[in-house]
Amino acid sequence: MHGDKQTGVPVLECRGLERRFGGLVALTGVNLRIERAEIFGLVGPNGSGKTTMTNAITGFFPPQVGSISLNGRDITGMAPHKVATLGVARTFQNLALFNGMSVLDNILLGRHIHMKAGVAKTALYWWLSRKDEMLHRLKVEEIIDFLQLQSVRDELVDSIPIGLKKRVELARALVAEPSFLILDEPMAGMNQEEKEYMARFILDARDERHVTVLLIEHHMDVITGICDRMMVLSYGETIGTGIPSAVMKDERVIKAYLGGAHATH
Amino acid sequence: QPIKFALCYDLSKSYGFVTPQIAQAVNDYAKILNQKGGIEGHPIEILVQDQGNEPQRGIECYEKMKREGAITFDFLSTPVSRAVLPRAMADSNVMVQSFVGRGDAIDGDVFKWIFPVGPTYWGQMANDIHYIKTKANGNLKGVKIAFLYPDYPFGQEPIGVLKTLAAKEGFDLQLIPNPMPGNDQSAAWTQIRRINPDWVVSWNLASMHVVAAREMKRNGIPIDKYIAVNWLNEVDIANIGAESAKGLKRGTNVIGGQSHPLIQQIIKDLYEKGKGSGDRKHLSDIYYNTGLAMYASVFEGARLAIKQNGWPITPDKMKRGMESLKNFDAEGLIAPVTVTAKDHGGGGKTRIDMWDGTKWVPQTDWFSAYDDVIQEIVKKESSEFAKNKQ
Amino acid sequence: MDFSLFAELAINGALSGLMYSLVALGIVLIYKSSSVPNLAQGAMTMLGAYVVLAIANGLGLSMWAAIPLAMATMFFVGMGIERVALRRLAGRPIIMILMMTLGLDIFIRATTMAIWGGTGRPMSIGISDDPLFLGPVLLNRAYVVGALVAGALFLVLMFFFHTRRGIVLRAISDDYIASWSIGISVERGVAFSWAMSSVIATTAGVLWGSVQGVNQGLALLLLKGLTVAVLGGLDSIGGAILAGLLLGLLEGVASGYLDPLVGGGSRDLVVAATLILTILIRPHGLFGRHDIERI
Amino acid sequence: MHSTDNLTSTPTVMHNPAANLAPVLSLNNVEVIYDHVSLAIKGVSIEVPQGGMVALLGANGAGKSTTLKSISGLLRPERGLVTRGEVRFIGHNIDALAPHERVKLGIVHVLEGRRVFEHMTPDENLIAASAVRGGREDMLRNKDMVYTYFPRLHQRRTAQSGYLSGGEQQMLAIGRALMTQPKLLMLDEPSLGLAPFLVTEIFDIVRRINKEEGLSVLLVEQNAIAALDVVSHGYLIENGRVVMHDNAEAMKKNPDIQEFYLGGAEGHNFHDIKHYRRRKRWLT
Amino acid sequence: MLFRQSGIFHTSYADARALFPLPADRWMIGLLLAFALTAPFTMSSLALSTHLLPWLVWTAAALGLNLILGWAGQFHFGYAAIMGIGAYTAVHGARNGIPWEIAVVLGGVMAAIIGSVFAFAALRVKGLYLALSTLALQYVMDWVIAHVPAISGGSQATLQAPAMRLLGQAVTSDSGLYYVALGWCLLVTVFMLNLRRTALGRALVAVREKDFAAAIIGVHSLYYKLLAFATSSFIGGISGAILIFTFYRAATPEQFAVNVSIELLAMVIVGGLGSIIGSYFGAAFILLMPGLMNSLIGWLAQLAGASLGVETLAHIPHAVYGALIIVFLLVEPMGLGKMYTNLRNYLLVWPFGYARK
Ligand SMILES: Nc1ncnc2c1ncn2[C@@H]1O[C@H](COP(=O)(O)OP(=O)(O)OP(=O)(O)O)[C@@H](O)[C@H]1O
Ligand SMILES: Nc1ncnc2c1ncn2[C@@H]1O[C@H](COP(=O)(O)OP(=O)(O)OP(=O)(O)O)[C@@H](O)[C@H]1O
Ligand SMILES: [Mg+2]
Ligand SMILES: [Mg+2]
Repeated sequence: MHGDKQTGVPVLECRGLERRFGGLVALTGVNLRIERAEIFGLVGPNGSGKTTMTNAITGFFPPQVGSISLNGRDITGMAPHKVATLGVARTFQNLALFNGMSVLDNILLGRHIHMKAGVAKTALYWWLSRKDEMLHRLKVEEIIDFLQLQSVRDELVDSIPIGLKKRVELARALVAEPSFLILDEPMAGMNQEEKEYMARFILDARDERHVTVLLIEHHMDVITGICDRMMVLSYGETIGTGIPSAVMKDERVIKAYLGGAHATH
Repeated sequence: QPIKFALCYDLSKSYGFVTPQIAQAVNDYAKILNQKGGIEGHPIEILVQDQGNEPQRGIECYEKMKREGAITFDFLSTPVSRAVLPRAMADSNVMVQSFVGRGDAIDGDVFKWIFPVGPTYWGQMANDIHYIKTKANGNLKGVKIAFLYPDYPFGQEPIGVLKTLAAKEGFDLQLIPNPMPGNDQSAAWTQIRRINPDWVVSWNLASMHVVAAREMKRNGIPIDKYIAVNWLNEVDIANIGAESAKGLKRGTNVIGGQSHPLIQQIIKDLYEKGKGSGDRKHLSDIYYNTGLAMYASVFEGARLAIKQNGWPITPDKMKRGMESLKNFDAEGLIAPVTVTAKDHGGGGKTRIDMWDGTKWVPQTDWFSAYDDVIQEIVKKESSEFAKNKQ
Repeated sequence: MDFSLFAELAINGALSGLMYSLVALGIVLIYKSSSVPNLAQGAMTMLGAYVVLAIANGLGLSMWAAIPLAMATMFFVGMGIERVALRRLAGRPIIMILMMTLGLDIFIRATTMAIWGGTGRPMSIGISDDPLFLGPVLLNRAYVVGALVAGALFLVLMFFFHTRRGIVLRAISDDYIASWSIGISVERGVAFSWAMSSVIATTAGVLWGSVQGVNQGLALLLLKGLTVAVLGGLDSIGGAILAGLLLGLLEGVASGYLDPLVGGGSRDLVVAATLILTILIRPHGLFGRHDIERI
Repeated sequence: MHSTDNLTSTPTVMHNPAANLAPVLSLNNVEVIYDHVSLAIKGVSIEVPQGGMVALLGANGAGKSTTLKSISGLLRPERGLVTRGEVRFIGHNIDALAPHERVKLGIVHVLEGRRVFEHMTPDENLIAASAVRGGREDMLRNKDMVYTYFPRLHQRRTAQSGYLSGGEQQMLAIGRALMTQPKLLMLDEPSLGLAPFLVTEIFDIVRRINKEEGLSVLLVEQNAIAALDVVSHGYLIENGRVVMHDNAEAMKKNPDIQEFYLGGAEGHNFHDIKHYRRRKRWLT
Repeated sequence: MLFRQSGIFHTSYADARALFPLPADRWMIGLLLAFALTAPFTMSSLALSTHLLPWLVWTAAALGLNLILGWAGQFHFGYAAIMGIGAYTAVHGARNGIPWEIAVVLGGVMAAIIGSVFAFAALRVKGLYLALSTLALQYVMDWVIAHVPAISGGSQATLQAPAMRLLGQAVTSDSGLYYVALGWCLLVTVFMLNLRRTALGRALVAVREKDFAAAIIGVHSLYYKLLAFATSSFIGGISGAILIFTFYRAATPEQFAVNVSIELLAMVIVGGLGSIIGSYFGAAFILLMPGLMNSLIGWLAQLAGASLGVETLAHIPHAVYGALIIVFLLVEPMGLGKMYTNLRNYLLVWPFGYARK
């Protein structure tokens, strides 16, 4: 439906990925190609390897076989913090915010790749850091407005409800001004309304900030609703790729993932 | 207008096995003297404080006592003494460390304010070797001597003396270090058994002696080859077992037992009347006598100070008082000492006692050997200290 | 080189190492059942020994009557410690709990000393000191006994942690809240582990007491015990045993051969080296569990 | 701020479909405060009928989990406190009881986010949970029961629980709860992060358990579609207040529920959604 | 309302990020500073040179340890050894004619290098297991000092520190030494305060909280852990050196033994992890409490006329001291710093019971 947005330029390209944990094969023979400014859905039953996929891309658990390239550059097995500097940002399935810090500081951390942290800059704050701390603060405020987080800006992240936490994590990812954004189940545990908010943010991120998005979700309505293309994993293998409306009708997908009951929805 | 003596002791940590008895003895002694009108009519005040064997707190104690007007300072702990020594020297305050601390401190020229009256570890070690020599009827050639020591400064102290003497006398010296806290000596004794020395000189402390005695039994080494440093008391004997300890020897600085008139008087005037400063069973402890001995010379020094230069007593007067001790033996409690401005040790006589299963039996009279050798080493070390101080 | 010397150093070293495992086992037991690294284990060991003596001398009982009584007493002391000091901290960051055990260590040591005084006392449990030769190799009877006890404890604990009660304790160490949610009384579980560990401490206290006499020194067993425990992996019974064996062996041999070269005290160096190497090769000690991080 | 209690204690719909049955659990005006400062729920009143199945819906941070914790007694570890109202279980007031005592009474709480014992095998997880009551043979029997409900767990019973997939962990959490032979099963967002067919599977199993074992179920869910399919009736919590209470069918039909929880009409389009501040129509 | 919050509006992000956003705080800090600067004239020389001075230096050290423990969240059982390395390096340097300032910095650098080397061995490890390598550091350091006379300063293992010369002229007076200690402590404090609001501090906390999450926002956790170790060791090393020059005047092994490491840990934790004011409290507590207890107990015993043996009298303070640590942790596990904050927060909203943030 958003074919017009598809520039045809590949942002991410994975070829024949395989990842094993001990005996268990979490991922095998997976090929993936995501193009600029598209929202790509990744679904599959629990334990099918979705998160493993993202971990392979972001370098936490590099693939044992296969190659990954970002914007034409090979990033296979690159350390996560390096991958991050190349403009990849992600959120985590089981929230990974920095407790004991305020929402503001959490988001400020998102700017890390654009800041220079150092002992000297700390010791001589007034002369070396103050100015750009403030510049980055502006960026952060921008995101805070964008995701409507003003009300909790100074709260400790520990004490805000899960839904907001997920939003803060999205903010932390967006503030880094990534070119490629991975969202691992950003809507888990949200009701319809909150899902709609989140969906809205994702769409805006893409439309206004031209971010390419890889979206992992179990809420099929969202996947069908906002994804341009999607892929289905099962036991670490691809069992379907393409336009959501088409994929959703695929027998194997229904059998492996959706289940009979869901076919009606 | 009392005379104040400061005891900054480690009463709670490493030195807890000896300090309580000493502190108790000093307090008792002071009471006795005060009953007789104190020193030259001035009452004695003993200031005791725990420093937990921490330099930090030792210094704190020193500074506090300094301001309370203490005339002498006593730390009885190698680490703390070392930490405070520079200050005491700088402030020109008298620091007494009889029987403990660095051996070169007897050099009055360098350590003007330090008074290790009585034998130092160096002197004691020299005397032990001399005793062995007499036993080996005058010839140490080929005699095997193992030196077992806890591997920290206190234990390492006499090594220099030993090496010099070994070179001089040609005996075969084996150094057997044992890591602190010294509760596991099996490795050490395994080696000693193989060396099969004629004598084992041990610088152990307190319960380390007990462990050692056990190991000797296990390794079938007769205990009468064991010559302990002076820090071995009746408690340790009891822990070893009075019978098993039979034949064990010890370098001794002060006479043991309660026969000494001063102790008799203390028992009569204080403990009989329930005025003792602590547990009566401590009186049968050699460390109690040690405490009396240490302060016999200090009090005498103070007496002389006032007698010669009159009240009020000052550190300087105290120093000169101490330096005019002559043939002082505290009515036979210690070997007679003569302290001078050059020699703050005053002779360094010790004797060797042996445990016969029920009591300590002197094996020798008070004596000191190799004074020249010791003097040399003292000069060398003290000059090094003087140099380092810049 | 002299093989019998080597053998003797190695064997006695290993045996004494197992004596350290006795302390380590106490630490492991508590950690395995509440994730608390107990820095008071040394103090508890010392206390245990003193309690034995107090009962023996106070009630004029024989050692063999006094030891069980002391264990019983210490059992309740352990419970008391949990009740007073740790219950309020349940679920707090580990480092505070660590500090709490440190406070306990200071407190127990000082109180014991204040009551019984610093002068060492003998503790004879009838282990003869006569030479015991195994071929050319001389064995230390006290250590042999200690090692045997350690072995026995190892078996008991191994079994225990596979019984239902043991599994419950492991569950607690894994996740307090979840344990509560399925009806496990976390408090009681932790209290029990402390009680057990106090009993083990008493055992260690008696054995070490019989070797070195009863005095403040017993509390210093903590550092060795902790080292052994962490080396083996804080939550691994087997690790505590093996690490003790290994460390003791290395120490024995090292101090036998290195000391003359480097002028003594090489033990600590060996320990240090072993620690670093272990960490490099096995970050969680020999058998410690890895923390699972699902990203 | 307590003046609103009377308002909250009179939900929009009064008639209770399960009123005829004696409630196994009832909350009256429960108020919970965390850290002595943050007020989480205010005057919540809920009833779970004997053998009934009730859903608790609500937005994020509405206070659903807090409500469950106030029932299972798990507030304490989070420094939360029931400051007003009372929780009654089969007749008696349980506010004073410790968590494990409540489990003994028959309340079990499946925590949000699974919280399995990661370093133990599923088998050991189940055994640990059996400690609260019954002997060895009970334990074995219950384990069989759990394994029959969740055959998948039986396959993985010797794996390390920490590495089970999300669904398996959820099953383990529920099975673990069943091991305590509860009368009341409380599930906090069991569908969180589960694949669609697993959601239906798990809800089926829960329904079966509810029928066959006859235990009552209190279900906290975001996935209102799935929840309202299985429960007899439901409560809706907003900002720590019960704002709606009705039987499942009626709730499904409610336009607000449809808009905010069920996702309105079929095939509506996320692209058309505009940013809008939500209208708190419940309280007016 | 002492600490008035309402009615204070920050008009720029800079204000909002000021060290002490509240005027009340600024006032208090001003007062404290004034007091600190005038202390030599107002306080007894005993209090100044044996309490205040060591307290300041130990506080600086505690702050350094707090950087590792509180910010980077890594245990450290060998911090005393770190201080020792700094101290011995600096003293040897100064003895060999290197200007005092440079010698001290050298001490810091040496400590930083060695400290990081040992840390590096263990950076893959978390929690207690890392603590092990620091313990190893302590062992090695103790051994070296005990067995290398060249380092320990001769057979007596006492290394005399030459009189310290600041910018050429010798500093010997109590007040002079005090000001040096004060200056250093303030420097470290300001650094730690800035840590709260700069990228470095945030990165460290990030690594502590969730290193994988930190990695994906571009924080190289290994690098930052190492940096934390180096920085904290640097602070520790210099503190050790200054401690010798201003207080001990001679370096001996016991001053940096393992029990000192433990005491430092106690300072930080009793004070409160990551709490700066807490480190001040913690250092004061651990450092001065035994002494105070001694006097107090002794005094009480005299009052009661109880004829307790010197030994018992010596142990009771330690017991009380241990008990106090326990009680503090029970009352406020986050340490003295948190107690202070609670009081402050109470005053913030005083006279109202509680405010919903
Ligand atoms: N660090 C790890 N060590 C061992 N096994 C792992 C690890 N991470 C994942 N696995 C296994 O790999 C498989 C795939 O896990 P993954 O988390 O990618 O599934 P998923 O598709 O994200 O499932 P879910 O939808 O529940 O998040 C699972 O069987 C899991 O147990
Ligand atoms: N431990 C806590 N300390 C302080 N406040 C808390 C704590 N736990 C929850 N809260 C607050 O209580 C309110 C209710 O939280 P609760 O977790 O019950 O919401 P919920 O309905 O379960 O939301 P979710 O759907 O995210 O689980 C929230 O505003 C939350 O911020
Ligand atoms: Mg996943
Ligand atoms: Mg919840």
